[in-house]
Amino acid sequence: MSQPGSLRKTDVTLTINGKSYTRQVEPRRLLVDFIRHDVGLKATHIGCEHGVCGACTVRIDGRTARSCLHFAVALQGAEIETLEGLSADGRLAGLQKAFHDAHGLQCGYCTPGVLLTAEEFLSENPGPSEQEIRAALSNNLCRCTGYVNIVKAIANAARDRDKTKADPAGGSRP
Amino acid sequence: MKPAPFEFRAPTSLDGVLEELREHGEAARILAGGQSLVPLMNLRMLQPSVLVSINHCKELSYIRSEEDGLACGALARQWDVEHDRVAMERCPLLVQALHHVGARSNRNRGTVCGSLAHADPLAELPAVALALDADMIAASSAGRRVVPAREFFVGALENSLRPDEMLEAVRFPYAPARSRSCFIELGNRNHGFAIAGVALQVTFGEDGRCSRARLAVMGGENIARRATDTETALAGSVIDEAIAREAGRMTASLVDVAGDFHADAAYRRELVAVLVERALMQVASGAALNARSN
Amino acid sequence: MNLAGEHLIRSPKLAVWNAINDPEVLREAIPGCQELHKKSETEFDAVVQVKVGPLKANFKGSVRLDDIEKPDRCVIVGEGQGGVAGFAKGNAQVELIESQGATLIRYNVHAAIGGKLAQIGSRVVQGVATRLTLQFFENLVARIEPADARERAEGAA
Amino acid sequence: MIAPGHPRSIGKHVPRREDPYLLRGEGRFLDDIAEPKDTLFLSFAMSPHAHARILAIRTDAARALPGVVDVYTAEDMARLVKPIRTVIEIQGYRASSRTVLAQGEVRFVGEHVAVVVAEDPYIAQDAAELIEVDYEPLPAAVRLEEADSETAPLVHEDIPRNVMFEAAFASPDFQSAFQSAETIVSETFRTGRVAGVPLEPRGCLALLDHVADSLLFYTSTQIPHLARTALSEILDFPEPRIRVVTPEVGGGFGTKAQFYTEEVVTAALALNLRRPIKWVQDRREELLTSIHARDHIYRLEAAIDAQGRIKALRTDLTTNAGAYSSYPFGCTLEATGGARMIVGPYDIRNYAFRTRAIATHTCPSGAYRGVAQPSCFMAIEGLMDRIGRKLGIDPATVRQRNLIRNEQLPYTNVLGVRYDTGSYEECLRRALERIDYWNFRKQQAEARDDDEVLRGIGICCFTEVAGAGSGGWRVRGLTKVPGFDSASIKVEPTGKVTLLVSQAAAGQGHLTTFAQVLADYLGVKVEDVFVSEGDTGTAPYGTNTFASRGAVAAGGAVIKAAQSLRQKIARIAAFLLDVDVERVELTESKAIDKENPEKSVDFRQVAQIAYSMTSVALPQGESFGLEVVEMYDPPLATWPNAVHAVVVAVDRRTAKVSIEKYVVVHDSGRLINPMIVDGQIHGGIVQGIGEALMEQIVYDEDGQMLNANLLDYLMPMALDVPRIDISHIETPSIDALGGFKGVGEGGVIGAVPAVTNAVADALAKTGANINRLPLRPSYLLREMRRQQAGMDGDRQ
Repeated sequence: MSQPGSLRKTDVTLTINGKSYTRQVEPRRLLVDFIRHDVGLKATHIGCEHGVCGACTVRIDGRTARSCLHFAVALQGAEIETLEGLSADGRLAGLQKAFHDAHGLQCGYCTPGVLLTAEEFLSENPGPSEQEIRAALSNNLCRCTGYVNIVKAIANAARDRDKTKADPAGGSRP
Repeated sequence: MKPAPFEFRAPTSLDGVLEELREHGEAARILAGGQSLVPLMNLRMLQPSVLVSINHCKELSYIRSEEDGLACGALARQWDVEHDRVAMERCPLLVQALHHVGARSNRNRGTVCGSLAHADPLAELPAVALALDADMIAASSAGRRVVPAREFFVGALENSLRPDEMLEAVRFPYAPARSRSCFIELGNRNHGFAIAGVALQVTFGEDGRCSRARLAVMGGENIARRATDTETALAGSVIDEAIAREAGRMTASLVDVAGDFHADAAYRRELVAVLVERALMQVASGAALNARSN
Repeated sequence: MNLAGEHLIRSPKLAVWNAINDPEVLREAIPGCQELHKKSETEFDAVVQVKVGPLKANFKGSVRLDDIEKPDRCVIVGEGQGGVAGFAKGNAQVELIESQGATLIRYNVHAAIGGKLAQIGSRVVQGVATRLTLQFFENLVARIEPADARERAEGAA
Repeated sequence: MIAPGHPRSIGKHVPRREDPYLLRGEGRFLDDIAEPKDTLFLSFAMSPHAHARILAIRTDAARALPGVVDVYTAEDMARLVKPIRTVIEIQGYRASSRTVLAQGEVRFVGEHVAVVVAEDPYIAQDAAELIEVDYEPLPAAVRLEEADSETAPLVHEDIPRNVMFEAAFASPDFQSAFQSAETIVSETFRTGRVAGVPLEPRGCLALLDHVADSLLFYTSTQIPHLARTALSEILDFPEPRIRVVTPEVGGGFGTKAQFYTEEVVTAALALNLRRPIKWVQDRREELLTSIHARDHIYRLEAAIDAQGRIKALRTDLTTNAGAYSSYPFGCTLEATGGARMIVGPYDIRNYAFRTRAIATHTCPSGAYRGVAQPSCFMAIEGLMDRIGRKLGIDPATVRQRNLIRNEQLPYTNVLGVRYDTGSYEECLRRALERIDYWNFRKQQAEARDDDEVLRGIGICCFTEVAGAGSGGWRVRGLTKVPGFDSASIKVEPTGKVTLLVSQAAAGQGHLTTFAQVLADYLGVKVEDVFVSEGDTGTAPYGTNTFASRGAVAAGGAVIKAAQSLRQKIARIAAFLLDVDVERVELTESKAIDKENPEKSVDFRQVAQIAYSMTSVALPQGESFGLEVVEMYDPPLATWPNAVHAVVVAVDRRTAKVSIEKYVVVHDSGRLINPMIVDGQIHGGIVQGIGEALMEQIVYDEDGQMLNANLLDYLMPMALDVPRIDISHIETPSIDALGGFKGVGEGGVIGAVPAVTNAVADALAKTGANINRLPLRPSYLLREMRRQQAGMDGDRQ
């Protein structure tokens, strides 16, 4: 099976949320562990480590991805974004407010992954149907909410986005 | 689980990749999207000594409409192919199948060639490749060879690539004029691994009769299978309920099904019959594109 | 995994019986068998590598012949530790029936896998166990049946 | 005492305080806690066998791996800790203990045989793979149906026929009532083994405080206080020097209301090596070793009259206990729960049960959300439908004839349990109305026989045992589970209020709901209340969070503490306002003279006096500070009730089930935060839908688990969830302080029976008898085909 061998570590530099981080890690270091333990950004969570649950969802080069299915060493030069980054520059404010108002989260463990899925989906699908929202949520497992209020929150956020697009000057600010 | 140690290579040219394969052979695995490979590495079912990432070989990242088909390079991401203008127009079956592959984040990073090379018995893309007689371009430092899909898929997780070869690209033949296609699968949950699935493309003659049917079925124990007898039986007939039901019954009797705790063999066989019938009725009724799920 | 089946071997029953008990024959018939050493008249130490696409597991264990009723029937029992992948065990009830100078070999195989192989790969590994079992008996037939007998038969079919 | 004008918070949709930091991803779950640089990491070597003797363990290769500090086996751990022993003082229970690492024998696949301590989690797992164990495989008792036979292999030598628990009951004239009835309707129901599968696996972090030589123990748990006491006993370490802190918990569902061997190992090794130790479970381990549930067989017999009323009911329940009696609830919880709760809201006067917990070579079972009630109500509600089919009475009418009448409440059921208030008839009436029941039955009768879609409707009327006090746990022998909960209220010198409760939430929004309760009973503004829980170093002792007890037990404690503290505040305010104390009312963090409300002092001013921080001294005889701790012991239990009604469509040819309508009418007594109550019901329902349609932990006949991953253990995703129509009836409890009844488990309890009955109803026309879970398409089609074959047989 695996020969213990010398665990050579190499310098890996990743750009996360616009900042560059260099750490000495083994090639097998998963991206999710690099983000969480080597850099210290703990919003990205681990639920299964086999690419199913979505708790570890981040963005790689602008698209959602499972950070448990990538090796940090293979992503040098890529743009990684986590909830911390997207939240800090306010891009998710509308969604976060909608989730808060609709009780779209309970324990909060799946929430970072769900927010990134929802942001990607809404930016590509203005005015989605409920069934389309549910299909998009096949990207994430949640065990607490039964998805009911998550779907409602995303639908509300979609409506608010349309409103602000349609009438950026007046109307309700997100 | 955390993966076992390995040495990492990231050549920036195809030749560099092929050189690594020549040197390490079976001890090396190709890392493209990683959506099939890395779960097995994390669960330590798969412990390659050398991982060769092709993500830095820009030359492999293309979706090209060529003369006789749509060519997807080894780095063509599933999501990009699913939304490629030419793919949608000229390879609708491929796009319909891609809607069912994994979840959105898997498709963003997973590659068409990666899923084909992995050859999971319940994966959608091998069924499409078999149905359309796609060509797999196998590359090694010794040169290239074109492997037709029916010779590429050997069994569960088993393809016919040599240890020093990689799947450089796949070419999906375009759908002929007056063709309609449909991909249906059904599982114990509305999203996730299927119990059985059907990839179907039918080309109609001027008279509305079926001039050419291409049908592959997944859900057996090994890998998707082409249902050539059914295709022959369909040729020349007008697809109606009776014909569709008979085609379903015939296909079900051909496919080698196995039972497991998700579904027993009898159910799988009956499901294949129903899905083939419904796929034919869907194609015959013109509502060819099934609902776009994510 | 349970699998039953039979093969017609164009050679006399005793020859088939002797072949089944011959470690050389078994080593060639068992798919992926790397080593097979005689431990006793009816027991052999074995190392078998099972390859399922990219997955490789080396099973160290034993092959044993039980309930021997020479030359009619016996049970071939195999078990092996695959290290962290888990373990595999199986038994094949084998019966030899004389049939116009040839021998019908009838088998009933039960195989079980355990540990991580069962927990993660059960969906795929069931199929693999079936394929390896079929391959074993096909190899066995190919190894026992004299080459010319087979051509004659295929020519005539 | 509280001014009528004080804005009430109980009953309001107050958005949660927990949301902002969780939505920014700043919640600190167990593995998010920044562990010290010198922390060591654990990885366990697990048994691949369901039952085997351990002949030898070779750890030298593992030890030699660079980065590995040590490897421990059972013998090493035996020097550090005692085995975990679950004591249940109930007749018929055979106690068994469990060493933290398997000693001599492994009893289920995944049981830990050794543990590696290393400087990095990756290396720890490398080393775990290098541990070589020689096993002698032994025959295993796996299937519940055979595990209690004479010849079955024994899981524990000293427990004959693997019967870990057995109890029986018969009401006084049960036999005569049973014999005298006109008709007997009987059925066997089989529910499938499932698991809670919280999205965050388990984990813990043990830190040493060298100065005080004490242990700071973070663990993803629902029972911090109970865990602390257990740790102290098993480690033989002074409880005062242990502090258990609950981080954010990523889902609990009962799975984390057990105390596990890995928690003992982590704490013991930290003390032994005097280094911080962290263990984080992965998903495969979580499915293999966190408690399972619902592996039950119910044989019911009902003696009924011509009207379909149950005159006498007999239950024979067999539950799968797994290899060990989990801690603290043990293997009796499901066995006693299923047998006692099954009478539900029905006026059944004659009842008898036999219930057993059988040990098998599988993962230990334990308390998962609903604890046996989803299974026992699937049985009784399945029987109600069969009574209707047998007598040709509509199943809704059968229920109306069996329900306890409103005028019978408070009602003491046949097991001597008191239902103080409820709305059984009203919930059924409204559910039938909202799902348009009678109209559905009409359409169903008119449906053509050859339709491609078979539709059915299913009902579940149930009561949910919640908010159990010390009496409730004692009657079930669970003496290690106290029953009371506590609240500590401190009005700080600046006037803000600190509220500490003996709970540990995993998403239920306690920081919001308990602030709402305190605001109403202390006359303080919600935003002035700061709640904290889950830390045994600050929160007073209590029974913690499970079995839908939070609102009742801790809510009651908050009310009791508020009622006591507001007296003192009123006295000091009366002194400051120079009025009689009867004229003082509290409102919006102020004390006012109700005669002229503009004369007031705010809590800050009262506090400054109480903490002697002003020139004015406390009035004579008044004690310093504004701080109170109260313990509240709820009644034996409170009884929320509800009716779930479901319409399903079953594809006749693929047998795939889709849920078309879902209606819930729910009575949880007085609701603190309806938005959060609905969230609990949504989550429970979807877990119930999973349990009914797709979830199952699968063991083969050798005891190998075949789906320790999320591709093969299927849980519902968003596409599997229908629209859910919830309406509430609030019939306050008269026994529980505050009138709360609890809601945590109602969703799953109602969903399993309602969905199962709907599918059974849809297929009834084909003759299929649907009585086992999960309702996978292959099972449903097989039953339909068997009936078709059966019927063809009859016709020939």
